Amino acid sequence: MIEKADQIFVLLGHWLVSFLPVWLQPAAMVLLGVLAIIVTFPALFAITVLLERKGLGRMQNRYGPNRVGPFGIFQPVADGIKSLTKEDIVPTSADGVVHFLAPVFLVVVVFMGYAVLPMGRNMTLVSMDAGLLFFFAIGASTELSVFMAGWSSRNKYSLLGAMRAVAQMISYEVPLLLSSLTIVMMTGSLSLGKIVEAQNQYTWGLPHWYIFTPWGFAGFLLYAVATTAESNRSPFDLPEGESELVAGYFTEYSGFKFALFFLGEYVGMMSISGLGTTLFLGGWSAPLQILGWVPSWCWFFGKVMMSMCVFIWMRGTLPRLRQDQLMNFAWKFVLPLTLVNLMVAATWRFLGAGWERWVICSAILILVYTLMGRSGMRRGHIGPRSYRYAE
Amino acid sequence: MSIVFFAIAGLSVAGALAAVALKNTVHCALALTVAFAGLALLFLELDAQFAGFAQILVYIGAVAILVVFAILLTRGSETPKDGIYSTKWLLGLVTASGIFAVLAWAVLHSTWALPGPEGAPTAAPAVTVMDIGNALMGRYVLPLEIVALLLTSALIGAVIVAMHEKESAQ
Amino acid sequence: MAVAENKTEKPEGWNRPPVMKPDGEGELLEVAMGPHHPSTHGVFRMDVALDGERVIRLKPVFGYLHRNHEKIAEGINYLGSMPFTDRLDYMCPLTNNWAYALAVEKLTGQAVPERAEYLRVILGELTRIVNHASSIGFLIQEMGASGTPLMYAFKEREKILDLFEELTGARMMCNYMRFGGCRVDATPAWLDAVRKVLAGLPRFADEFENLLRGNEILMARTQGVGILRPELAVNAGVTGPMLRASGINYDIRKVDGYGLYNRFKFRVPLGEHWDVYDRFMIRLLEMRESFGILEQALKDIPGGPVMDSKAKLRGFRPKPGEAYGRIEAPKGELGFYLISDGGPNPYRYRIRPPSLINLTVLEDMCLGNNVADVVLIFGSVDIVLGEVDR
Amino acid sequence: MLGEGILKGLGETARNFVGSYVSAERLTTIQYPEERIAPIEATRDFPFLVYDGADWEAGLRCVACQICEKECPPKCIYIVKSTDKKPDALGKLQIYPVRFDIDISVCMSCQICVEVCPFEAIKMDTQFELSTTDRFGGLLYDRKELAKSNEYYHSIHPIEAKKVDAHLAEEKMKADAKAGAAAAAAAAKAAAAPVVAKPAVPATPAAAPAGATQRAEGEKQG
Repeated sequence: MIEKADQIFVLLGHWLVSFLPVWLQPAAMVLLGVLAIIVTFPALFAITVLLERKGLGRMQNRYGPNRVGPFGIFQPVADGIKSLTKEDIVPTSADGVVHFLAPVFLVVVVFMGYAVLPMGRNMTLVSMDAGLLFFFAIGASTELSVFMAGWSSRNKYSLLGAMRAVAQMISYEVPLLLSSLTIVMMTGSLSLGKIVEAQNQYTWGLPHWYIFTPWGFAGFLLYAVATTAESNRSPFDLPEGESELVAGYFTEYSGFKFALFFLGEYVGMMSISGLGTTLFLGGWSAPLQILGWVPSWCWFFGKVMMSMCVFIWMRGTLPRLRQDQLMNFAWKFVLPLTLVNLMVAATWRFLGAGWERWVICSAILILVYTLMGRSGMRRGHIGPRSYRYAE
Repeated sequence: MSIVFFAIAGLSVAGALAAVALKNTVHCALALTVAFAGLALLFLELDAQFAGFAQILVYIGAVAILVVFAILLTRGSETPKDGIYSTKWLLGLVTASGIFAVLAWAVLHSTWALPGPEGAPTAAPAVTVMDIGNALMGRYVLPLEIVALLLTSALIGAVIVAMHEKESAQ
Repeated sequence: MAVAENKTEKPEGWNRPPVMKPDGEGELLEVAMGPHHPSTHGVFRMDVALDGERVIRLKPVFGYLHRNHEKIAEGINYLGSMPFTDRLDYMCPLTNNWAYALAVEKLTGQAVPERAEYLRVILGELTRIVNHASSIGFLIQEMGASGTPLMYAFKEREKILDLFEELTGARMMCNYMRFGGCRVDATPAWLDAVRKVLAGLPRFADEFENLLRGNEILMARTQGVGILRPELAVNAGVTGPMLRASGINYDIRKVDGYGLYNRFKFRVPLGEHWDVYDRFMIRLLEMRESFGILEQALKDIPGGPVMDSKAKLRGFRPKPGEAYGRIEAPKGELGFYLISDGGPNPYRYRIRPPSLINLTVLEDMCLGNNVADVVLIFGSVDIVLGEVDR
Repeated sequence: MLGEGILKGLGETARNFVGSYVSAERLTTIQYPEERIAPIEATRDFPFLVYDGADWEAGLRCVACQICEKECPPKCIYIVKSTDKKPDALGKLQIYPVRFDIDISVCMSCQICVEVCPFEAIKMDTQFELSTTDRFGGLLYDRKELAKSNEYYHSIHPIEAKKVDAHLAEEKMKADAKAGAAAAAAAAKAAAAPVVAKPAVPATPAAAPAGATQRAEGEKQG
């Protein structure tokens, strides 16, 4: 029974394709998987948008949307209908073809990332040897669509937004890759399935997730920073910083094309959270051994949605950085730290089992973090201040 | 298989031609990306996953972006009013045909790694990322290091050039 | 024809693309931020010339909200302008009322009963809290904090606006003060309500500080940005929290001691780094000082009338002469300059709006900064377009 | 330092998030069409004309003195005086407004008309849901639309209305006493010199404006 619940989607898929002739079955299975992804993640996107609007509202001591349906749960539907019925405006001087292609390209590319994510036991669409590389290769292509959108709009805000976005995404791709590299180093594989399998072990009922190691924890934080920047979320949402650039690279988009950008952004966030889950949070494995009976896909989606909540939480709290600070942060702080983390991971490996490696690795990381943070703040003349009063 | 190959090849060639022939420089850069993507697909079609993804990651994710960045920063994105063809097209033609000749010669005279056209490609050994890593760190470690050194020096050089400009600006 | 004239009046090199860099190499990117830009607090335009994202030139363009207030005021009698003053700085109508009432009282030599003065102080300080809280909220909003601090500020503002409505009948367009006192008296229940709201305010300020004060991103964004040197601030006539953030101890509440400010104990926080962070912090600290003033005022408020028995509502004709009434409005020195020719209307009516005058240093603060900082610096000036354009 | 402030901020938003579910004080939103705030005594929106008695036209307190028209800062009041006189609610002969229009799209709810009115005839309404599809004609209220009963006034501003009523009653008593005195004087005069009995009638309306200015003074101080 438990086994069945765990594999319900796989079994369902097999049952469905069993109606087809044998030679069609593999292709049909893949198509079915694609279909499932294309249906599931926009649905999750709708839920996330609702969660974001309600959650932000609650953080700001207001209700959030609560008019469409009970507790406002049909708000995403209303939003969807609105964006579908809105006029699609293309600026006269815009480059029509590129303007049209940009959102389409973004959404296609973003969905491709899901192909390699293991969303549950035996629930990977394509088990690829170089799955991680595929994911990053696909992720890198989104920059192109951002550029296309910004450039083709022929709007200064759009162009500035696109330039910012592309610069930011390129800069943060390096720490993103390097922080994931620690995992590859420890697992010895680029295959996401194998990475999850390596974490799906338990000692005293506790999982072997990589986040529960010093280097894994540091790597996770760095990865989180890099993903936030990569998906243009607050506090790194400069490309669409509405107070400066109106809406950044999609200023000149309206109607459904705008909705596609919106979808692309959120689906991209989810896919990159899914990767983070896979790499650091044990993918579909249960957080405690005794919870192993819960279907694996529940854990995966639960963890992804949790990371989305953290994204929302950060958005509700933090102001955004400035472009040069963002770059400095990437190249002078995050990148060196990822390199140090890489070395720490290597040290961990060579120190062998024992408590010493915990102490040494944590000490190195904390020391480096403190030193770099302090010096960075001193260099920028940043720090808390006290004030004098005139009587 | 051949249909797939021709489709991909057609895509790449079309992209490359467009990159040369289009008027708007940004369009050219985007067409170049299509050509890159075609190449990546060719690699993938040959079961060279690593090379294919690396092609996408590096060429589409970085090089293409670099190209568009350069175009934007140098105001090249404006469509030229007069023709796009250089007056020295003859020289270009000669160079291009020379390069083509060399490449053709190299391709024709190299030995086939795979069985001949009549043999099925299933005989190709599955090259994993691990194998590539081992090869790079073992047999090809010297070339790798030389390339790394070259890139590092290029990076430092770029930084120095940028810094110099900044100092003179102040 | 007027359009043609305007065209010839455009400054040299302006509005004529492409604008070249000062060294002649390459050209600048011109961006018109506003009047429909999300962060211009209404209809305001900044013509910004950018080198990359660095500001080379910035020209504030305002007047989109010009309502001819000063000229209208010269055409109607003294009382008739009072409701219009609400609409100057619509975030703090009561201080506008106060400044105008003060000017007319000076012109006519009208005395104000003590209770009315206390009420004015209470309302003025409540207004200051409202203004400072929301201006900080707007500032952080412009930094992209998706409105959380703004919402917290607005939650408190709502409570204070409820108090205003209970007393004056309107939340924003209060039209409460009269020449020689206040329109209606505050009931003891109202004063209790103020005490209750005041009791909750320090907690709000704590929350606000928790959320913002130590935030590294905020510090990185605001420290060392938009420096306004004290000399420039003085020369440009900048007043209010802006001036005090530039380290100059000038608070009209202390200098003039108008109202009954001499009776209250409060301190004036001063900035030492002259940047956006200082302006933000000065506002936060001034808010806390206001709590103290309110406490004292609520404790000591005497009984008695709120209108002077000799005060006239309408139909009075001040002797020929002039008067300048100024107060420390939340945004700076708000002054009303009146000339009377003995008629029922002012002969000349002129406002010294702190928003406009503080705005004059915008370009000096912005030059060389990133375009993202322009928004921030602009937010730290804390303007309301109703007052800038009048 | 080093992210501590960010964590503190995150803690603050988390506290507000949870707090908005558990404490009503944090979630102060009033969901307008369904929920409404309790009426506030001092609230003012747009002016209306008070009438006494049952018939609005006969009971209007307004005597078309046009002070409000003159004082209105945005000049949104338009009054046409009657040429004849009609008895008001008290049965006194008064000039009345033939037209009394307020363009509430121009009105800025400043209450100055209320303050300057010597007859307590114009007061502020609390009705604010006045939207109409006809933005010109629909927002130009004539005296019929503006007329509201004194009972209605009591229902929206109970404390203020009570004061006004007391004030009016006092004024009426004074006026009655005066009129009585005048009548007595006139009667005495008439007794003394029966030839000049006529001027007693016009003396009463003349007394009203005099009382009115006094009342205006009282209003200012109160």
